[in-house]
Amino acid sequence: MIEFYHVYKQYIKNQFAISDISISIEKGEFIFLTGASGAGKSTFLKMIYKEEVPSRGQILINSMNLNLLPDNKLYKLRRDIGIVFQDFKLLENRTIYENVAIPLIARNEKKAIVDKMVINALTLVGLTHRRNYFPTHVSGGEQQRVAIARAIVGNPKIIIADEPTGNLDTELSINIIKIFERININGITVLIATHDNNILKLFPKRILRLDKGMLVSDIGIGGIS
Amino acid sequence: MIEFYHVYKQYIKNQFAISDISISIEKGEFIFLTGASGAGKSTFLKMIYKEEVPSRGQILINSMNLNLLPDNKLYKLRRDIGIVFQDFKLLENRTIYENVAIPLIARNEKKAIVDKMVINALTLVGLTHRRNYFPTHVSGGEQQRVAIARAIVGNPKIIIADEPTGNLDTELSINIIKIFERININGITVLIATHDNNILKLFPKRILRLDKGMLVSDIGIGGIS
Amino acid sequence: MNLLKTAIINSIINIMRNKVINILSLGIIAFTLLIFGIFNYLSLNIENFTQNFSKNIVAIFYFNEGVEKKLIDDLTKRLENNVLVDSVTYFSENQSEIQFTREFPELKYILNEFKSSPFPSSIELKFKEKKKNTKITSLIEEIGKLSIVESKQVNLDWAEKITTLSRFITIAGIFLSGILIFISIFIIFNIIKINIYYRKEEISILRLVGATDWYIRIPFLIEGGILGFFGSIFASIILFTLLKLIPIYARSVIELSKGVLSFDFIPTSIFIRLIILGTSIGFFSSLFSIRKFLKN
Amino acid sequence: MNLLKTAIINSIINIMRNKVINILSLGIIAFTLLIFGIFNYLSLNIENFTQNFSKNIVAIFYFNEGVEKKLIDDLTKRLENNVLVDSVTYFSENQSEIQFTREFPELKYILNEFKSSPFPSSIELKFKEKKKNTKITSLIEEIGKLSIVESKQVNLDWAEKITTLSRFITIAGIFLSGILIFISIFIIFNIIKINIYYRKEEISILRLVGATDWYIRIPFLIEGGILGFFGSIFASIILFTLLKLIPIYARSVIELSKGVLSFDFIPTSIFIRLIILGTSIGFFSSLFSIRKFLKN
Ligand SMILES: Nc1ncnc2c1ncn2[C@@H]1O[C@H](COP(=O)(O)OP(=O)(O)OP(=O)(O)O)[C@@H](O)[C@H]1O
Ligand SMILES: Nc1ncnc2c1ncn2[C@@H]1O[C@H](COP(=O)(O)OP(=O)(O)OP(=O)(O)O)[C@@H](O)[C@H]1O
Ligand SMILES: [Mg+2]
Ligand SMILES: [Mg+2]
Repeated sequence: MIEFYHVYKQYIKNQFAISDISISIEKGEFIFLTGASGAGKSTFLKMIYKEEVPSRGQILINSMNLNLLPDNKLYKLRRDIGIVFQDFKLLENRTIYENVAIPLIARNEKKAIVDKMVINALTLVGLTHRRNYFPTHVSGGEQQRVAIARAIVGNPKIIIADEPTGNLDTELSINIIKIFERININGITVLIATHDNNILKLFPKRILRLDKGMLVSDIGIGGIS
Repeated sequence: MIEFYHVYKQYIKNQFAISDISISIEKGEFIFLTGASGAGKSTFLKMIYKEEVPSRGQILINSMNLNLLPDNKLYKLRRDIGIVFQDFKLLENRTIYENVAIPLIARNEKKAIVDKMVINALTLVGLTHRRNYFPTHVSGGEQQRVAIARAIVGNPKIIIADEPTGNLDTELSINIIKIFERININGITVLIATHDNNILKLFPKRILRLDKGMLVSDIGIGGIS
Repeated sequence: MNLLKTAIINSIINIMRNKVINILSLGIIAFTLLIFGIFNYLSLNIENFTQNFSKNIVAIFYFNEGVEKKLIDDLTKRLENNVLVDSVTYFSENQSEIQFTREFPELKYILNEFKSSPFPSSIELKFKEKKKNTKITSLIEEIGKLSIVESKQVNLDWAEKITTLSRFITIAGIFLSGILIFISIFIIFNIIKINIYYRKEEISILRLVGATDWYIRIPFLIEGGILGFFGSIFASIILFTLLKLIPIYARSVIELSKGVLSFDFIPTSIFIRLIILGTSIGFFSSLFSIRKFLKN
Repeated sequence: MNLLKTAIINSIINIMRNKVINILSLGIIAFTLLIFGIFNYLSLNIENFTQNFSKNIVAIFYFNEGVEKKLIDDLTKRLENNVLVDSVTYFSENQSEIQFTREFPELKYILNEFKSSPFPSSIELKFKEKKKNTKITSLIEEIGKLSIVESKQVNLDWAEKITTLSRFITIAGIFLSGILIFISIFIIFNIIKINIYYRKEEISILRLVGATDWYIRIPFLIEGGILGFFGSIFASIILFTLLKLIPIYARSVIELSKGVLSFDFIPTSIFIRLIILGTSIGFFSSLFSIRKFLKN
């Protein structure tokens, strides 16, 4: 489903944010991506939904080579991927409800369906009571949960979450990961970048560990780094 | 140094983000503020540097009543407080060096002093090699450390940090808290909002626990909730 | 149709959301178009005004002695059919004499000494209003060259200058209107560019969550169109009000007679032009401005 | 002084940082001022142009029969000292006769029958250029009312219209310049407001880390001033170029003689006005725009 072939990423000459990564992720896998701050986790994820392009190497999503994907077809890729951004990327001038609805509206879904799905997603993250608030009017953790709701609302085939629990307390973090687990059961691939060892311990999954852009370990289900 | 007298905060009618908090924090204390997402931690901190004003009650900082502080004297309060914002609040169009230098330049410090102090702060958070990068060009954890560097650069009397380790791995988180501890030794009051139980366990300090805006526990040094 | 309706409603909601910037844009667009409108109106009206002078031109043609009356009648008839000509008055030799006495009453008695009138016969040509001076001038030249005409007398001294002025204003008008259209487009284009630039984050987020380019583009196009449309409506209202107010003011100050400056002449074409211009500038500015944000 | 220098340098760096929005602002400010400049120039020049007509006015005053030559000489002298008057030519009765024969050659032989000239004596008045027609008109009226003057003959028909036009253009010019100053200020003000609005986050962050209001304000003021200054410099350059180009173009098309339209008349006061206006608008717009962001 997600395949990296000798992928390198240099933002700046001779500094590799990602260095020679080859990896294959199957449909329905649940994967944690870990590593120190600046190890390249976000960069790795960004290349999957083509916010960044590799400096070298190939990435295939569903057997489609991203290097060959034209800009005006990008939306097709992104509709299959639900993304929780590390910095949330919420629209300040739209309510939480509207923020979560965006991926559906962008897909031209009917109003009734949008309504049902948005409320569903907000219920999962426990934020229905905040649906008419604007993002700047809720707490950091609440914003993060809005971002999570938006990522899962459109029934994507892949979910990518970049430190989705950075602003959440342990209890809530576990709940969120459990939501991802539940989604994963339906065959949806889940990829979570996290630095929370607690979570890595509590949820025994495949763990990819990055260090200075290199994939230093790839431990299968049940393994703990 | 920091005194709250029956402080309430309502953003929205009949919804208390902070509810009847009275508390006193002495000079040189090191305090963790904890509680679930949406408990009111950020609101509590924002009222200290008057980004938000209480709906009811009085706040005294250094015996100065914030309600009586006019807008054009606010800067005096804020120069005494170093703040790590939950959402970093870095200026995108300035380099990391420049971002960290702002509090000093706003104080009209000499160039040589600015230079020394900025490099100092960046060294503490391990980011000297990124000093000429723009915030959007570094990782989430690096951004957070820039925010920390900016908070400590001006030798403030109080340091307020809102989830300063949300984007950092455990090792780095511990390092950062250690930096705050070192600063605290010099008599600087430190107030950190965090949901990281790990840290609460590792650093035995006074812990304020909020729940739905209320102060539900205030455990002294050595206590663990 | 229904899709367009919701799109328009959403655009209006969106405009409301970004109130500050959009009200500013609207204001600037309105004023840019207003300036354009004023200029346009002015050049139209001055042109119109200078053409009014045509009715003040009087040309007198003196005929050779003994010219057959029939030839003169033919000429008169031909001239009366000319679109430029308002009236042709024939003065026989005697009538010329009468006129002479009217102009030089002191010399009346001289004429008593003649048996027949010593004056040549003549025609006096007056012109219709709102005719181009250039055309009138060339008609006068043409008649002057006829073999039966001995000499002509025309008060073209001022008329020529007015013609020059009129020509100049027309050319300057075209020139300046060109510049102003360009400037209007430039300003509005850039206002909308700022507007979009200001929302580049929104665009990038929309792209990241899987919106198609057209999904992103259409609201901006509609918003651009709406801004342009309402901008031009405001401009039209202000222009109209000004045009109603200026004459009242002007007349009270310089006692303009209605006849001289026909300020009541407010061509609706200006407003139509403004609205079409405004709306399409808004629309196309959005179309072009948004392009660069739809890369990657 | 040194502080100001660093402040200006920092402002320029800042302008460079927000290139897109600032270049747009600069462009819009420049063009707004350009339009203002064009209008200002136009009203100055048209006024100037209409005043040129004064030298084409000719007034002839016929005296009563037997008026003492001394009285006429007195009048002539008085008129010669008048600032409006270019020349006064006296025609004795005989000279009037000569003129008559020149105008009506067919009638020359009539005059042979008289012993003394049957014509009244007269003076012909010509006027200097660039004089106000209103003043000339009232001078003519005044002379016409003198008891020694029997009648007058003036080619004021066109002149009066030109006067009306000139008066109208002056008033319209004041009116429109007023509107345009207002519009320029409005546009520039709002551009800078957008500019500041666009950076409201920066302002709020600066306040949160302890910057004083003046620390925040000063760069914006200087930036506003710089934008206004360079905007007006650009506007001046473009205006100057236009004013150099238009006459060349205009002359080639409508064969304007230099004398008629003195387009070479480019008053430097326009540029000075533009630069002062631009800089101060930039400065004060910033001052007022930033206020609302310095609350809390
Ligand atoms: N500007 C605002 N307008 C309305 N409600 C607000 C505003 N800011 C915060 N709130 C609400 O007040 C409550 C407390 O918010 P606060 O940001 O203080 O929580 P927090 O403890 O910092 O949470 P987190 O750990 O998620 O950052 C939340 O329920 C939030 O939705
Ligand atoms: N746009 C960019 N330009 C230049 N360098 C960049 C850019 N984005 C990231 N980097 C650098 O690339 C490296 C990897 O960044 P990345 O964001 O992938 O790290 P990360 O593993 O997500 O870290 P964190 O846990 O702190 O979010 C970092 O050293 C960062 O400074
Ligand atoms: Mg990251
Ligand atoms: Mg918070």
